[in-house]
Amino acid sequence: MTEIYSPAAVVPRFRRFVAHPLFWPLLTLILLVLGNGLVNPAFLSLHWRDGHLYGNLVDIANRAAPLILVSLGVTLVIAVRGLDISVGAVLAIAATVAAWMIGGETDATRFPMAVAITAALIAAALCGLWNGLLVVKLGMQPIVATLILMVAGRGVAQLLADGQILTVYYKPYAYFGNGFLFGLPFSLYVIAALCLLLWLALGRTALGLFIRAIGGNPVAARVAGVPARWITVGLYVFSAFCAGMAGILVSSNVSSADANNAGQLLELDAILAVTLGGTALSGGRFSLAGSVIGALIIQTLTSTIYSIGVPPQVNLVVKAALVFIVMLLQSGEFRSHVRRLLRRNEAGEGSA
Amino acid sequence: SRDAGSERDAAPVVGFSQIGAESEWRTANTASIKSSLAEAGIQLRFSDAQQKQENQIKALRSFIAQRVDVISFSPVVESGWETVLREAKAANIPVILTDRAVDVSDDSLYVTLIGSDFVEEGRKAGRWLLQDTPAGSGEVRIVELQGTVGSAPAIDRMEGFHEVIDKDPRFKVVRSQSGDFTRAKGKEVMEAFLKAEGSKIDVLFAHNDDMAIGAIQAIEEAGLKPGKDIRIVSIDGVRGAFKAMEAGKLNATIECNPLIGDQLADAVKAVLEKRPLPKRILVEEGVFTQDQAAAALPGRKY
Amino acid sequence: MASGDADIVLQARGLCKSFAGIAALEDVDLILRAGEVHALMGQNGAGKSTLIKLLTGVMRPDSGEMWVGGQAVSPSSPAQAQHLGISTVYQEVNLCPNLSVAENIVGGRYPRRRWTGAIDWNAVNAHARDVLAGLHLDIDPKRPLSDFPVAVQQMVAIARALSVSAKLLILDEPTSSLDEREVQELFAVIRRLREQGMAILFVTHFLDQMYAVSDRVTVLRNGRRVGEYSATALPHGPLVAAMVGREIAVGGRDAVQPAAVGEGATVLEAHALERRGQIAPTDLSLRAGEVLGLGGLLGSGRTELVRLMFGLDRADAGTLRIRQRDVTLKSPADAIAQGLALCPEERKTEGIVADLSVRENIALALQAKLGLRRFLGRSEQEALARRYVQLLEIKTASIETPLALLSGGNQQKVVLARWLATEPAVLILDEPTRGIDVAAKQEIMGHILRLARKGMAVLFISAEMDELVRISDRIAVMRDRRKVGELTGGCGEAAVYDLIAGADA
Amino acid sequence: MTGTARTGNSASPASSRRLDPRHLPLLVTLALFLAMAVTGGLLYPGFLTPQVFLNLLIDNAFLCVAAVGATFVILTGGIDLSVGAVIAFTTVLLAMLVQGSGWHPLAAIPVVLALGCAFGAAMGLLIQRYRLQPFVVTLAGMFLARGAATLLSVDSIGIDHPFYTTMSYVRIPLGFGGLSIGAVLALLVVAAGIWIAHATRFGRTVYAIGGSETSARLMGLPVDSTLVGVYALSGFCSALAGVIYTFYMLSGYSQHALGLELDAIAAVVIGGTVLAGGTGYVAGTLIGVLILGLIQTMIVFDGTLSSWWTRIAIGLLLFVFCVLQRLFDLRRRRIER
Ligand SMILES: Nc1ncnc2c1ncn2[C@@H]1O[C@H](COP(=O)(O)OP(=O)(O)OP(=O)(O)O)[C@@H](O)[C@H]1O
Ligand SMILES: Nc1ncnc2c1ncn2[C@@H]1O[C@H](COP(=O)(O)OP(=O)(O)OP(=O)(O)O)[C@@H](O)[C@H]1O
Ligand SMILES: [Mg+2]
Ligand SMILES: [Mg+2]
Repeated sequence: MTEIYSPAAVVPRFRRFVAHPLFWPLLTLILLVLGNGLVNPAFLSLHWRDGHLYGNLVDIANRAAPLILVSLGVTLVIAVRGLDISVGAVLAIAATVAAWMIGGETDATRFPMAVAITAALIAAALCGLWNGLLVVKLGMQPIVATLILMVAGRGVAQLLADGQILTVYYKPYAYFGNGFLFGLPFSLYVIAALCLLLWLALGRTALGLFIRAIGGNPVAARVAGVPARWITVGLYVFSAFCAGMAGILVSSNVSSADANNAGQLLELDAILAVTLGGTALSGGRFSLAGSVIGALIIQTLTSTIYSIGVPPQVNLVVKAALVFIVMLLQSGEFRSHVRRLLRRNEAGEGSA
Repeated sequence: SRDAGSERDAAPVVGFSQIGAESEWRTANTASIKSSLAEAGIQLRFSDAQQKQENQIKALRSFIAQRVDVISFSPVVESGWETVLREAKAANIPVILTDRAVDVSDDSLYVTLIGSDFVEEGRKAGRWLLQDTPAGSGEVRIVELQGTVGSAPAIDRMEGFHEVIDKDPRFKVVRSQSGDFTRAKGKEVMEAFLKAEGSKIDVLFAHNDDMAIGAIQAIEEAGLKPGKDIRIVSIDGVRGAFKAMEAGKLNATIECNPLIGDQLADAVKAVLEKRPLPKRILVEEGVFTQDQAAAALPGRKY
Repeated sequence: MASGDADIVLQARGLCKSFAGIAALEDVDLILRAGEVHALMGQNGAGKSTLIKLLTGVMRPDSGEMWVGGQAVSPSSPAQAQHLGISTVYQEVNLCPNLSVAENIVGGRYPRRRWTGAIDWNAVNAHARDVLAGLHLDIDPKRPLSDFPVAVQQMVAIARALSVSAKLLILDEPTSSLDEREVQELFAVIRRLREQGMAILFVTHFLDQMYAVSDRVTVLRNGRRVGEYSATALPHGPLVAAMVGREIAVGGRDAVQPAAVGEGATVLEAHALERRGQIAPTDLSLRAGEVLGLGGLLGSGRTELVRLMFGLDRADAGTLRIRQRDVTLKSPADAIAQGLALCPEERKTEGIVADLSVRENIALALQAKLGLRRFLGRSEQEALARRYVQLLEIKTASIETPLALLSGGNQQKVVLARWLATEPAVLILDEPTRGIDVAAKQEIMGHILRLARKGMAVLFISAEMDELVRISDRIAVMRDRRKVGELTGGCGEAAVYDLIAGADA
Repeated sequence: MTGTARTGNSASPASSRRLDPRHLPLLVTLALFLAMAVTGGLLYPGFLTPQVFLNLLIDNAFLCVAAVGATFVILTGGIDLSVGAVIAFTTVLLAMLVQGSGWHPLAAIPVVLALGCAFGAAMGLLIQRYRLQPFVVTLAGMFLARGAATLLSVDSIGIDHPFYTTMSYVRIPLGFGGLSIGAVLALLVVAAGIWIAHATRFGRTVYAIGGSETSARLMGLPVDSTLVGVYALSGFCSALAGVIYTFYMLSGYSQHALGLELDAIAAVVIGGTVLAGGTGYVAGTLIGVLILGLIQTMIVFDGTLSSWWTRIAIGLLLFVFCVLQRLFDLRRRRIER
């Protein structure tokens, strides 16, 4: 119907806008936030407190940061027809390594903080290398290859921590997960930096083209001379590296590393974020911006559940309902189905 | 297969199925059992169930197949043990429960239960709150951080707490949400509570110390003073909680003592020597408040 | 029904189909009669496959009507079309590679055991073996389809279509990957079916094949029907003119002149190259500036040999020298770095990246050659894509169209463009003109020759003997996975066939 | 004429009758399983007794049933994450019907089976009709089923109906040990699964979809109904697994079978089914389940591992197993070529 009333020039632009793959995820996010605002106007309020922004929206962004990081990594692995379900375990390992190396009951650190963080990230990257080599060199199915680390990784983290929750008393460490820079959470800058890096790597080098070629048709990409194996290994390393950074954010946020619980079920959330963002799990088609939006959607869902105050035993049902709605909204087939139904109704009424 | 009778005198074997290693509390529990049994000269077959009842049942079956002398375990949940316990009984292997009871039709399926009472812990938290609140005060708005939905301690602690405070109309639980027993979730949920309720929260009741520790951070970040603007009571009594009390950020913790190793070792010996045992062996537990914290901290083992 | 003709099996009138506003078919009529082979001709992208997809329920027409056996129909799925008695071989092999050959043939119509209702696998395999035998194809029907090269898969697809007792058989370019003898087998079957009163719709780019079996021809140009003719009444020239829209000379031996070759330096030299079970030790050398043809029957090992030379498979023994230096190629990337290029035989599995745009597909190999860091950038890619779209006359809505949406022949042109764009020192072409129309084929041949004359070494594999003989300066002939001899250019087809048949002669 | 090239390639009938090369990976997996069992026997006394191996089946019966359902889903290239949650929901509902409302189990069981089937079919319909990704749909399904279970009851409900207690204790004697009803059901389900996969049109369509959905469609196979059917089948298997679970546990609890979907998927994949769809065997899934069970049994028999070493050991055993499996497979391919 819009076609008839809107000025001719606007229509194609609007159409193109709606057809953009990010349109529906973004719309979903906006609707979620606005819906929250309607139920509870305080949800949207932002104010300045102690030199930084304070409010639910800031919390959501800050809370979503680790999930965004992990989702970005997982997106790229999925783009080359892989899967990484070890991210939660890798996150725990990185968090534990960092916390252990800073460690101690006092404000003094066991190793300088920079060393600790570097070591944690290296440990994470090594985990990724392990995954990548299992997949590429031995040709294991990605889900089993990363399942091994998913199971064992948490054990390794607990072994390092001797089963304890490692509390970090060294104050500067808390900055990564809690600190503010120019009024905004520090973690947002980490995300921004990573996005910039990815944007450069995918937009200014041939990496993006290669990744999509490998995901679209691995055999053809190899025949065309794309170094498919190295890129695949590299992406597993990158995914684990992202999980490592997330580990630092998470452990810094609560000033402790909980080897058993940190990043529990994160892999599911990450894959959910990736799919909500429009990336196909079968490889080839991926959207990093979509994954960021997907992660924000998930975190907003969680916050919504907290803020509308549903009893905890209803949480899962509410979450399920919201995910179903989000999914259906994004399905072109569903929308055209609804449109057809509406049109039929209209026609029915007209004839009656 | 080996002859159980002749080895019994040498080194009795106990098969122990632990729930998992989900918290420091559990780790301390495991460590206590391991060291006490070793001291008592008992050989331990230890199995970790990773929070799953089916894994525990599998472990029990394996213990039966291995013909251990005594089986002991901390049940994940109360129900669902009938079959495997009967198998143990048929194989003539006595069973000692730790931590919590099982729901079986036949009492003779286990010898005794050593452990704490989650409902009582909830009641203790409630009673502390009643005591700590001056008479004649106005409405007391409580937020509650529950444990993992459906988990036994979460259900029981909530039940005990409400049993006590529901009698007094001044107390009102305004928000209750699961923090999954973890610091990170505890903090996240508390953040949301603070945003939603503003500064109208008087008391926080957390089902374990870890969530309380996370929530304390959230309260501080919101510009409030934990322990003063919002009074906090939690359960377990881990070291971190004592540190927080020492710093005045936590008001009270209800002890839930994981150090049951010695009592277990004694019970095993009694069972093997066919001495009678009470059906329930209680663990010593107390309530700790800020003024006791500094004194108690150095002696805490977990 | 529009016409009272009793032997009309299928009639379509005014079929229209457009994609995103661009018309692929406009107002097309078609009449297929029992006992008649009807050819559908047209350039790449003329709309032949689209028409077939409309007839078989893969897509719904935007407008237009269809009758089957006098009944108005509008099939909405291939299954429905099958119910109507339409059996189809689509242009790309559309079978399941993971299933056995037998199952691909019988799939969906399994014979059952009497009591249990279970699928009777012995009957399935026996039936498949029968159908395959009818095509003189002796392969083990229990092996998975993916074990076989496209040519065999194509035959299996045909076997599947034949195994249904249908009223109408539709074949979309069934012969593009077959060699002469397979084609003859197929034609024998087609003639037999025609005698039995079946209607057959047949798409091909080979004019002589069309004349060999067809009774009538419908020509499409740019999505419109140019006309319907009787095959005997339509000679070469007018047919091509109808397809292309202008007069061009086709098939003349002098269309491309192989100039005399100078003695170029040897760029590629294989010595006793061997891979057990696939290639017996083989020598081959290739000089700059020449086109070396590689002849042989299906399965003679030509593809396997070039795969070894391109690092796609590892050789068990033997040496490979490029520009007088011994090399070990671990991957195609190594080969490309050495200045090699291989346009692979199997377009669907090894060639196209269906989700990527035409631009990206064309730029892919060149970009891989340049490496990650020397990024071509959007505008350079666009320029490259534009150049080759124009050069090879690729019909596409835009260079940003996903390759999946192009017609088969145009996809093939894109894959070819990808390799031409790398400007290699050695260009290996394995069946590069598969599915490309007559006019375009000549252009491409001319282009390849021009490149060779500029100093490129070209290794050319083709199932079409006349094409091979016409373009090659030298022809190496393979039989039974080994090289059996070499001939010089212009030797004539007969000489090659003699060599191929050598053992029997 | 062209016979030279062709006849050389067709496998000789004698060798093909003896052993289908496609069954080789399955045999390798089985052989590795046996090798692992023997290793366990050498390391731990009392390990190589028949009852230990029967226990593998008894203790993993529900996993086995759920994994058979998951096999079909994975064969189409999909995934079903709702398995564990549907089991949990089934146990709670059954417990409430039997314990709370006093239904006879034989009346309650068909109800939950039908519900499981319908739930799966609904997810399948969403996936097929609206082209949604199976991962998200079944993940939301998992939230929904587990959430519904929690809503029904947060507590664990014991079942003491006499029918149940007998189902739980009865052991079918085999001479060298006994099998539980659940284990027998699991074996029946595996047998039925093999039959469906191998001998029915539905099963073959499943494989075809996994090979190429578009091709299957163009071949005129009933792709849409099969897709829905596969999720319905998985839902049914999950519900049946839930029933077996109640026989096993005599209780209904919303936290039962946590994370079981991953075990099921792991069993399927270890059993040789490819996650991308199209290749695999139901029999392999049984072996996969037994392998996971064996790994756990070995660890319990060891009895010296602390919690984290347990995890590491499981990971390592999984690793060793998968690596060996892959190496044999790679070798085989090289030889075959
Ligand atoms: N799904 C689609 N979406 C958009 N365009 C399409 C689609 N399918 C076909 N086209 C376009 O329709 C036109 C006709 O294509 P079609 O495949 O029918 O050609 P054809 O005559 O079979 O050519 P060829 O000989 O190369 O196979 C082409 O320009 C093609 O790009
Ligand atoms: N007609 C056939 N019958 C059976 N197997 C065949 C046939 N054609 C090819 N093959 C298989 O293909 C393999 C070699 O094929 P290859 O592709 O190397 O030959 P080619 O000479 O390149 O043939 P093509 O003309 O198809 O490219 C053989 O090992 C055989 O398995
Ligand atoms: Mg075509
Ligand atoms: Mg070939």
